[in-house]
Amino acid sequence: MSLDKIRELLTMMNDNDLMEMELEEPDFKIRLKKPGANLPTVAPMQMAPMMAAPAQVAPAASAPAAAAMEAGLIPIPSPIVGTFYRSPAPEADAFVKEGDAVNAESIVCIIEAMKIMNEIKAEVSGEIVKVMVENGEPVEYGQPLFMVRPA
Amino acid sequence: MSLDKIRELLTMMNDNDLMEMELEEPDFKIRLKKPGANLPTVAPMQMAPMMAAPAQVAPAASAPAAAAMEAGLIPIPSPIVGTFYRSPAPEADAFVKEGDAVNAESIVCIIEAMKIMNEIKAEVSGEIVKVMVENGEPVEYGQPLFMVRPA
Amino acid sequence: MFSRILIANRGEIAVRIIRTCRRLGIETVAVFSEADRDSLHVRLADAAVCIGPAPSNRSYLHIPSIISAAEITDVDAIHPGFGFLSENGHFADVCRSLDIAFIGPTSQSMAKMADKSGARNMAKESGVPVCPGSEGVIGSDEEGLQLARDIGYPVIVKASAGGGGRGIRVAHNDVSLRSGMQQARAEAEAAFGDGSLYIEKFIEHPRHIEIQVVCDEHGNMIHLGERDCTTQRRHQKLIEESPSPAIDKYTRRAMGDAALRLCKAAGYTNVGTVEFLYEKGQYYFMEMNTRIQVEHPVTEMVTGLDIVEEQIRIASGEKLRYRQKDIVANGHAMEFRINAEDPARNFAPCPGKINMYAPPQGENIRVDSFVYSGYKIPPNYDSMLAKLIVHGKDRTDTIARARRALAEFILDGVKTTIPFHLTMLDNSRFVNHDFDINFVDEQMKL
Amino acid sequence: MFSRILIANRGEIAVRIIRTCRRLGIETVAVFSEADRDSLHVRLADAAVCIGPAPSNRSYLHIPSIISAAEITDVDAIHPGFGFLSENGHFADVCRSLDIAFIGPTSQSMAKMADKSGARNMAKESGVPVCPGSEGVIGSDEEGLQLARDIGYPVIVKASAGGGGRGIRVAHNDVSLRSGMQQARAEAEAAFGDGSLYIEKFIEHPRHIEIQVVCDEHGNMIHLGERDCTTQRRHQKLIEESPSPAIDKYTRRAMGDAALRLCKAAGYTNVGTVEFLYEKGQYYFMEMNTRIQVEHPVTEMVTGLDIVEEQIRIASGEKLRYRQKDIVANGHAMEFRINAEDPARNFAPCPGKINMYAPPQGENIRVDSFVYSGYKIPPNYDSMLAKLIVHGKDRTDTIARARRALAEFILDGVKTTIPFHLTMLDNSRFVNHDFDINFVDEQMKL
Repeated sequence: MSLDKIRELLTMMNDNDLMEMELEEPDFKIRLKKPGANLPTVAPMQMAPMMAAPAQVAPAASAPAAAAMEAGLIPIPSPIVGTFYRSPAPEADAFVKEGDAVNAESIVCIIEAMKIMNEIKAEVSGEIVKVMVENGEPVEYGQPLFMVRPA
Repeated sequence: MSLDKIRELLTMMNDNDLMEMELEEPDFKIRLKKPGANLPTVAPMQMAPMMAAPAQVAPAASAPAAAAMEAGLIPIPSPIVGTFYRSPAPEADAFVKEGDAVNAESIVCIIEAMKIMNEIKAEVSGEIVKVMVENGEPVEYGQPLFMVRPA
Repeated sequence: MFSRILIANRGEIAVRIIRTCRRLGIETVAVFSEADRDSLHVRLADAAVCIGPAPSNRSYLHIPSIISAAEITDVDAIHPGFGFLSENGHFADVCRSLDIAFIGPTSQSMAKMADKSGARNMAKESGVPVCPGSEGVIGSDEEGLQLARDIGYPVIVKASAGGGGRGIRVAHNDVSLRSGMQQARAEAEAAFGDGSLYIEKFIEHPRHIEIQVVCDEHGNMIHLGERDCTTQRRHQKLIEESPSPAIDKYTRRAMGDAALRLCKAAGYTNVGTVEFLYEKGQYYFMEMNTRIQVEHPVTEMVTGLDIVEEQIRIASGEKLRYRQKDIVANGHAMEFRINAEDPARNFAPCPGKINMYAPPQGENIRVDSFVYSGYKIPPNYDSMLAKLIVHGKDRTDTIARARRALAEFILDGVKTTIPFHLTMLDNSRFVNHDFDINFVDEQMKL
Repeated sequence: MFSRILIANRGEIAVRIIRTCRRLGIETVAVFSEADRDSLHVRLADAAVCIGPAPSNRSYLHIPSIISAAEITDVDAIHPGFGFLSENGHFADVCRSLDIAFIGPTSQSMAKMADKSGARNMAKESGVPVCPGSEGVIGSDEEGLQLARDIGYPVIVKASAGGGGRGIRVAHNDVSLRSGMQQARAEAEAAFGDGSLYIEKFIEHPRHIEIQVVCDEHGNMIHLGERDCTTQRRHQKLIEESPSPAIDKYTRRAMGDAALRLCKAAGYTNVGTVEFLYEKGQYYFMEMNTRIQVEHPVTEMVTGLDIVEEQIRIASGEKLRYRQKDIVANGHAMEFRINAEDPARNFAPCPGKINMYAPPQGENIRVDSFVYSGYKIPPNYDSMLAKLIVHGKDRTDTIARARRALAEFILDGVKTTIPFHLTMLDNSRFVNHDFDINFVDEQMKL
């Protein structure tokens, strides 16, 4: 099927206000689908601007958004709610930095919750590609802390 | 399948206010879907059972349903709200019956509205295939009165 | 009491009338145009009849179709709602000639009120203040000057044949009136070939205050207090409230009495609204609306009465069940009109599809609407989607409750007046009720 | 007053608490499990924090996660809602040790009420009637017979170690009590190895009537009258109303006074509910719920008070702004629980997707809910989707209004209790309030 024909189908979809289109012929098959085909979802929740520091919890929607940054990267999600620290003490070096290799047992950060410092393990082997949270920032459950390219 | 044929299908969808269309032939298969096909549409309105005679106005949804009875048939819709009579007087013969040929000018029935007897013309040439409303029944605007196989 | 009522209307008022009918055990018949097949009043009524295509003049304004629908469904009354045929005396007469009760006043009292100068004279004769001015056109500039001194400046000079703002001048003293009359006359002669002028007192900072009246067919009449509809944009009401923050109890009583005197003079029956302009302790009769109004829930919230129920009972011949002393206003109420309009683009109408509709719920509010998630707003009718009515113990409390309700209102897919209302609730002049009928238009220019 | 409150709950109660906070100008932080990301409380709060996966014990019941969320969002108070951690004294203590106000009573008064026999003794000492019976186990059959004659037949014999309905007998006279004790003892010995028995007065046809109390931290306490929650299915409340159609004003006052005596004895603060069984003019203390209840809006509708606002003000140290004489009940209110349950299949829960949600709107009703068109009901939590609260001038009026509201309720996609409620409103025993706590279960067997 030529790209022109697909373009033509898309124009038809738009012009006719279609949500989905499927076409199957002996030598090809195409399925086109618009967003929202499955109903009004609640808009991604956001921290209201009034929530100044220390309340800048990342919006819940950031998880999927961030995860989309590069194909093949996987997040290390926060297993608990708390405050994120990159190093064991204010003066100390960060547990990990971008480019470091980690394995499942590597400690990558500390999350403080109820005055307790919880060491967080990578639970995955690979290379730290990006640190997603600033030192000292609050994190919620499931929020990506690091993006890792798996080994 | 030619794009023209798809275009034709889309026109049919639009004209007939369809939500979804699926067509399968030996050498192709197509599925077209409009937004809101899964959306909560308001349930087809129905005359509540309490509306006894003479209030048995056909449900609004009957139009598309009836139209689907046989491919190629087209309805003669009621141009006004009122009471449907098949003949000019109680004892007289019906204006038309199933199997009769009509042309655009043929009078097919009377609809009484505000004590006035309105003669209704076929507005189409062809064969009366089915009478959709019982004599003396109320009809609403747009309700199919007859199904016609166009000449 | 009626057993089946046809509602010759659409939108939220049709739904609202169905609610009261259902509570009273009265069956309902909805009518709808092809554009409204998916509208909520169609689904909620006991029966529904398609009466024509989308254009109103072929459906909701088409008397034969509506009457036919009433006949085939065998109803004993028709409720016209507001707009459409609600103030059409001919329609009322047709209904009654077919022995179908029209839930509204007689065509005679409609006609009396539709004739603006006749209504003005009737008001004067009933001792209801009208805006002072010339009786018809002025004979000479000297007559104009004398009149202006009598009624007091400022005055407004208007061309009798006028229109489009031409031939209009405001004058604050003899000098400006003299030149104003000359200019207006010249302008009017040039524009309309008729230089005759009349003069009225110019009310610079009026508030719009209206009295809800309820009159049965046995000569009993009461009023349900006032609504203040000063928050208007280009004469379109946006927020209504009761009680008015501008008047005291003596003025309230005087205005109520005046409204009832007018109703008595007109032999008025069923419910209606007498509209006044109010400024600095003075009120002036403007006109009477001979139907239920959009903003009636404001009065229902504070009085606890159901005005639609009163309409139905009156039309079925019942006597009023309340006397004036039984009517007690409780707290404060405000109504916010949620229109499909874009406040940022000069309130341009925004038909379209509502993706998600989740109106506020919870305590002390009422929402009257007919839309739902996935509803497509037809471009054929007016832009009002919903009314949010909020009840509080006083105006301050009501504003706080309104703020929470509006902030919670989810209506995605089209622009609405919700942001406008939220802005008003944070406007100190609105909050301190320091405004007049020009307020919104002035704010829009800022 | 607090500036920011975290709501340690979900569903309609979380939304409802947000409403009052917003009106009072208090910022809100929602917490949510992964299953609730699309829930309305998440959208309506000023901020929201994901605290864990769907299972409650790892999210809404997980104290460290909730406390951490409170710390990172810097709130000054936590509202626990009902269920989950609302009656967990340890959680209240943890909050307070971190200088976060817990919006509820002290852990001490929670503990006093959680200890059922301790609470019963406290009630007796405070002159609050409890169901008459033996003090602990009976020593002999003769003692049992003497006691039964003292408290009056019928009585119920229960095995001290009992459970599952075994070792239970109802007796209407000496003969049946004698054989009942023997049978129950034998059954209990066989089943539990312990034949000790106790005896209580058997209340055959009780109504469930509860008193809403409001107590500040300065020793001031009032009650807001009663709620009648007799319409239950297997001890699950389905319809609640106020006032109770079963009691007169003297009983109402006596029950209110009794509830406050108990609160005083317990040093109770914040709001709570004292539950009684009522039969033939007699009322018996059952237990106290030390939190806000599902059915609190019924009381709000008739008194005009906002119970959540009272909770917040009390927890922030304010004194009550009302005295007992200021509390006036106005009209009648009923609450209908709209659960995702199939009444036709024994009220089996029906999680699933709500295709269309268009709750009733209009006058005299309130809907508290958290769902919307397209919402997927997670299977992890309870089945309540919405509460419909209806206000009328009396019980008959309320029933008529409830019928219209329920008939208008559109909730497509899952089975709900709406048809059940409509049936009840047409049930002459319900309408004539001729029923007791066994009514629904009896009706279900028909």
